Amino acid sequence: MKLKNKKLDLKEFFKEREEVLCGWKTGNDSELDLETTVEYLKSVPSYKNFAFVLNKAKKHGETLIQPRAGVPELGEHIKLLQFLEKAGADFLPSTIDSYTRQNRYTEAEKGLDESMDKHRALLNGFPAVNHGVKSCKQVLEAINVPIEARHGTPDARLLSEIIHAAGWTSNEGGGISYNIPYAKSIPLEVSIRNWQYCDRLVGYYEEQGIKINREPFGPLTGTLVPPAISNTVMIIEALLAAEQGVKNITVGYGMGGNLIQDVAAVNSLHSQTKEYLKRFGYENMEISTVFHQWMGGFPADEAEAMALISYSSTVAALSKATKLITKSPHESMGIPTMEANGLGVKASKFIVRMLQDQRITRSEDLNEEMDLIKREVNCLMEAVLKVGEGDLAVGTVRAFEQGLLDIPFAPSQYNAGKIFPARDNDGRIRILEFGNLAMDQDIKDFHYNKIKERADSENRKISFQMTVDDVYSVSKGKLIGRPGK
Amino acid sequence: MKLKNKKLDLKEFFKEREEVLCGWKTGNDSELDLETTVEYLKSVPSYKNFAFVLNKAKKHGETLIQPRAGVPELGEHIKLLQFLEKAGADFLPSTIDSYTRQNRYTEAEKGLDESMDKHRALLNGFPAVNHGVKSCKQVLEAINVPIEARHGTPDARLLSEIIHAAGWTSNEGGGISYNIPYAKSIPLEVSIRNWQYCDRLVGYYEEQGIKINREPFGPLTGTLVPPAISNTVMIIEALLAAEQGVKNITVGYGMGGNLIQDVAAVNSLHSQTKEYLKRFGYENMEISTVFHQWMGGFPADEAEAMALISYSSTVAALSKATKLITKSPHESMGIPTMEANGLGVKASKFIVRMLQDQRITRSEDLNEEMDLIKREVNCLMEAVLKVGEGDLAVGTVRAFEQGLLDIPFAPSQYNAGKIFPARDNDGRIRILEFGNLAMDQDIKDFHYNKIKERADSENRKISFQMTVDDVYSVSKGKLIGRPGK
Amino acid sequence: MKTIVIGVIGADVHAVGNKIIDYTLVNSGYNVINIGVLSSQEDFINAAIETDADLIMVSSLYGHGEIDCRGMREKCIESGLEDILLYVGGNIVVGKQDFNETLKRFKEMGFDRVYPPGTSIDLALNDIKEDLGE
Amino acid sequence: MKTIVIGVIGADVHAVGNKIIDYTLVNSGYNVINIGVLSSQEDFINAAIETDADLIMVSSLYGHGEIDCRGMREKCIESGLEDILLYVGGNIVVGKQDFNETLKRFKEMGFDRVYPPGTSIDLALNDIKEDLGE
Ligand code: B12
Ligand code: B12
Repeated sequence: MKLKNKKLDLKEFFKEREEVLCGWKTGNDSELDLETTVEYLKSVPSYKNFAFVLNKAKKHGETLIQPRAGVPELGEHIKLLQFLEKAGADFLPSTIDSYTRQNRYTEAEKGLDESMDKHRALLNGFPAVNHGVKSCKQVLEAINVPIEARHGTPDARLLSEIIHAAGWTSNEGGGISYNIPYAKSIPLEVSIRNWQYCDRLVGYYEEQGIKINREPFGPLTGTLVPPAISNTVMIIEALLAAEQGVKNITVGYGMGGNLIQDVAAVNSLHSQTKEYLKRFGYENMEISTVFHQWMGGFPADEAEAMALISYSSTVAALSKATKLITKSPHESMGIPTMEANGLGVKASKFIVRMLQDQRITRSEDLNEEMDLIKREVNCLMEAVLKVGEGDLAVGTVRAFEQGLLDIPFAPSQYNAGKIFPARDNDGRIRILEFGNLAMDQDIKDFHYNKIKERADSENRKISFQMTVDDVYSVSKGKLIGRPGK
Repeated sequence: MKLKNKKLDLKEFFKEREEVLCGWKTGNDSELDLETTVEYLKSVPSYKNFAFVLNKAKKHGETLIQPRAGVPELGEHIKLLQFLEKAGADFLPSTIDSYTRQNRYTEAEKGLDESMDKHRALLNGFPAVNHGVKSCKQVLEAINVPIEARHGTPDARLLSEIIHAAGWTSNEGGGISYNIPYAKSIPLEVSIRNWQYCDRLVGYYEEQGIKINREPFGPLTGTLVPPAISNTVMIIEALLAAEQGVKNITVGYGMGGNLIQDVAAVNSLHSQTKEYLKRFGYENMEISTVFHQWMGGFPADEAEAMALISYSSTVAALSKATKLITKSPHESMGIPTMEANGLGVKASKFIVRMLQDQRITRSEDLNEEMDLIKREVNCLMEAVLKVGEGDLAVGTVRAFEQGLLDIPFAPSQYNAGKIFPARDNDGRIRILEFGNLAMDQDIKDFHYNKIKERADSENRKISFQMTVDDVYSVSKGKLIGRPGK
Repeated sequence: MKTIVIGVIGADVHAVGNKIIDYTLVNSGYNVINIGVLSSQEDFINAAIETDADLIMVSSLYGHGEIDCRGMREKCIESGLEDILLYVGGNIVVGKQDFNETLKRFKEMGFDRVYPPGTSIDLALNDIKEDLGE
Repeated sequence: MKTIVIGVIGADVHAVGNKIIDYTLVNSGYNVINIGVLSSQEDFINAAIETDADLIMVSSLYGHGEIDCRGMREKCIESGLEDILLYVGGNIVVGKQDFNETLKRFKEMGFDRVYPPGTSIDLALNDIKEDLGE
């Protein structure tokens, strides 16, 4: 396979499509005929169209709420989504189970059957491929807001076909963000190529006058990811999607925990994504942002979890993200009950409404943090473009190969895994060990000095132990994993 | 009675004391002999001394947690406080019932007896006077953190005697803040004089080498109080207390709802209190601040209430207040159960710890808001001092008489009740109707323009309806009470 | 024009709701006699007699409502106000209690309408209209 | 030096805990064989045979633990690992379930120790010491 950042030829796309639809029996469904899907998608009312609702929110400076949710059985899944809509969700998800994410449809079928038999969920999500288009349409028709598929699937081609055919107008993921944190041994060129297909499908619909939203997954491993790294991945995936004809993109960010750094990250993510899209000649792009509530280990205490959810919402609202993805007070335990999930939605919605008319005005500190992130992102982007000899897709593969781009704590063997993050004395995420990460020396020095300052104030040497302490700290109720007491 | 801002003569104080102790039978208690009280107070360990623990927290830049709590029956009250200590409270309160607050000890006795009979609280707090010194000591001895009496009592002389004798090392209140929002027909000169007694008692103990904290009640009516008004009351009460020999003072502020205005208010409250104390020659004063979580009407939904509690804590932490007084998810319903109260403590504690190392750096906006508050406070203070012909206590009485100082929504007939607040377009509390409030014209113009801006954007005329809408708004999940949707 | 006496009973000083009720009822076309906070049963009754009122709306926010309201219906009757309507609302008991129990207790005390926490005055306007027949 | 095989079973990719467990066990003086995420029962068993391990610590975070762990004890026995210790921990079932039930189910499957959510590796170090007799 020769990977290239170039819009897939429509004929080739159609040929590939035939193979894709053979991946599981539900691919044979006549409702997957493109004429039928186009017609159905055109019939989806605008208040159920993700792109449309996002654009409206952005215009009004609102932050809208979306929970995570998915259970195996259809009726239960619908009940769950209806409950969350009532709790105040502006968008609904369907979180897909982990077997489907690995294209293990047989195991998903087994889990689904057993869940139905035992009246107890044995899958961690909704197996949309096994359910097929008809059932997915039933989900859409049972609710009154747009639906997005949320998963973590390196090869989501069949899944994407099915969900869009069912009128779900947003798809989360991307060739990097749904591989490196979600797989061990799938080469990047494979997942990027697969996501070109998913994006091309959206591009195809766009050509038919149908707006579909795409959302690269910003949080990556959810664990101490320095903003510049996730922002770079977001920008790359936005560019790759745009090339395939995607027009409506929501770039994502997972909360780091320091208010100023988080606000700086979301602001620069938005402006740099637009900048790079423009630089590469993509016109008429609609860019919005999504903020993920704390993505690392949660505290076990439910009141504390509610506090963390509320704090995350405060940061999201102050960063003026267009969408906020919520957690529940059960987060550290397991998939939440419907009720617990609803509590997260209600608390989050309350906060974004309380903060609707408030903003954080630019301080010197905020400006400096934004400048830093932008400079870092530029370093990484230049490195990617350079090793790709002009091709972004190739550059991405090579940059990961060489560790020029590197994501902390990722399971993939195609990720160098050499960098280690740690917090500085203000709780901002810095980089303790850069590995081969393509950053200028003065930036490295800045990070080192910041971490040194913290280490000194804690009376210890800089070491991986700091990273370990920081991985645990929030779940223990502190932002910074300081030793002792 | 001739009111004067002058330290009470010790002999007169002792004479008055004899009368005070005759107010209710528990005043006869031998444990109220000053020798005994001094000895007992000296035996209170430093970790149970309010002033000591506050000073330590301030030094470390920490924000400590204190719930509100009080039930009539002794055993139940102790159980409640022990539970809250375990939930993470750094300070404990004993909220006093409303009959005691009005010195209606007979009714309190009835309520207490009936509560014990029916095993159901019929009083809204702990009737400390009826319980007497011995029982209050039992409370202190059952827990491991300092205790404060929290009430709302225009004449708290007997109550103060009893609680301090029992080793409770902080007393909330003040001649203005525990009259205007808490009474209808008690003249200000009476309540100020009574609180001079309470302060003199603390001053007496201070002379014996015993540190006791005093905390003027910042939130006043808890309802859209413009920061400059509550800050002015705090400064006046700090000055009045200092004159009686109080050294350790915590000035308070009730959250308004706009982050920047709230941070500005706490910062300027701290610096202006110190400034005025210095200006009037009070040396070696220890000044800390207390932030009250949202004091107006709460949302009925418990998840929303938890969100509001968490948001309040975020603002408190960012404002670097030394103490944070919490609410519970039952707030809109009634006195919380022990468990609900604990949830508020846990969420609040989680947030202040998450934000411990974070600060909001000064932006132009924050600086301007601080300057505004300071200028407003100076206007009010100058007016008070002027009409008092140099005497602060007299000035306060006259300023309220003439409406130069005026507190919105207060029940007291000694308050003009002419001013009406409303939020501006950012949700900051401004003044819509100034009545006779002693503010410079340019400040009035600024407020008018801010409110006009909002009214215009809402397509309506400036009117009291805006105030009414803003009274309800937070309980309905919005900061600003905008019409329509 | 119908006349309504409003006020806050007992040692209760919660003044905000009282001011809002005043404003709302006046806006709705009633003659409002507001006796304010810290009012005794006698204060309510005297005001009602003096103004020949149709309805007494008792507010109690602070939790002592149960103690404060006992015997009020009897006192009304003694004072010749046999038919006067009695409403009570706010946060009328201590804590979050089962409202059905509370309702029963206050109905037995002779209140015509009893409102749970969170019932704003706007939500009661219909009842008032109905009961005063306008 | 005792040898411990660690890894994350099934289609589970939660890598953070796995890396931390590796770090912690090495720091505590064990020989750690880390087969990483997305590991099958066979992967665990093969690694244990190859390294003559004393203990297999299965992590399952994503909720499918119950399906993924079934039959593992039997497979160990078939492969000649009659006495090997089997631990499982993480978030081993879907959702917040009664842990006693979960414990029973996994004990019946032949796991020697079964940990509830929120048990960090540090809290298990004592058990390991005890079971491995050091
Ligand atoms: C970070 C995270 C992610 C990251 C993971 C990145 C990566 N590749 O590692 C991302 C975002 C990619 C992710 C994805 C998913 N996740 Co996830 N994730 C988390 C989260 C928030 C933190 C996990 C973590 O890293 N904690 C920090 C480490 C240090 O702790 P730990 O993992 O718990 O491990 C420690 C202990 O458990 C213990 N331990 C672990 N194993 C063992 C074994 C033994 C024998 C012993 C003694 C101890 C032990 O020691 C470890 C070190 O101290 C948890 C919830 C939480 N805990 O707050 C959810 C959680 C684990 N995820 C969950 C789910 C469902 C998913 C997804 C399916 C997506 C979804 N539905 O939301 C996908 C799964 C994809 C897949 N195929 O596996 C669920 C599992 C639900 C359940 N069991 O009921 C959780 C609990 C969240 C929830 N409440 O819904 N996730
Ligand atoms: C602001 C406030 C205060 C202010 C009051 C300032 C003032 N002078 O007005 C301050 C800080 C001084 C204060 C003091 C106290 N408070 Co207070 N306070 C509140 C709070 C937060 C809001 C009240 C408010 O103004 N709401 C806005 C107005 C518009 O709404 P409202 O008062 O509910 O009134 C509306 C409706 O109830 C209804 N309504 C009212 N009466 C009636 C009657 C009828 C017939 C009808 C149909 C409708 C109706 O219409 C009104 C307008 O829409 C409430 C809790 C809450 N609601 O969130 C606690 C609350 C009322 N307070 C409470 C208590 C206990 C006290 C104190 C004893 C101190 C303490 N323990 O914390 C003292 C009491 C002192 C005293 N002697 O009365 C408790 C009462 C507990 C209970 N019933 O179980 C509450 C519920 C808080 C709690 N959960 O503990 N408080």
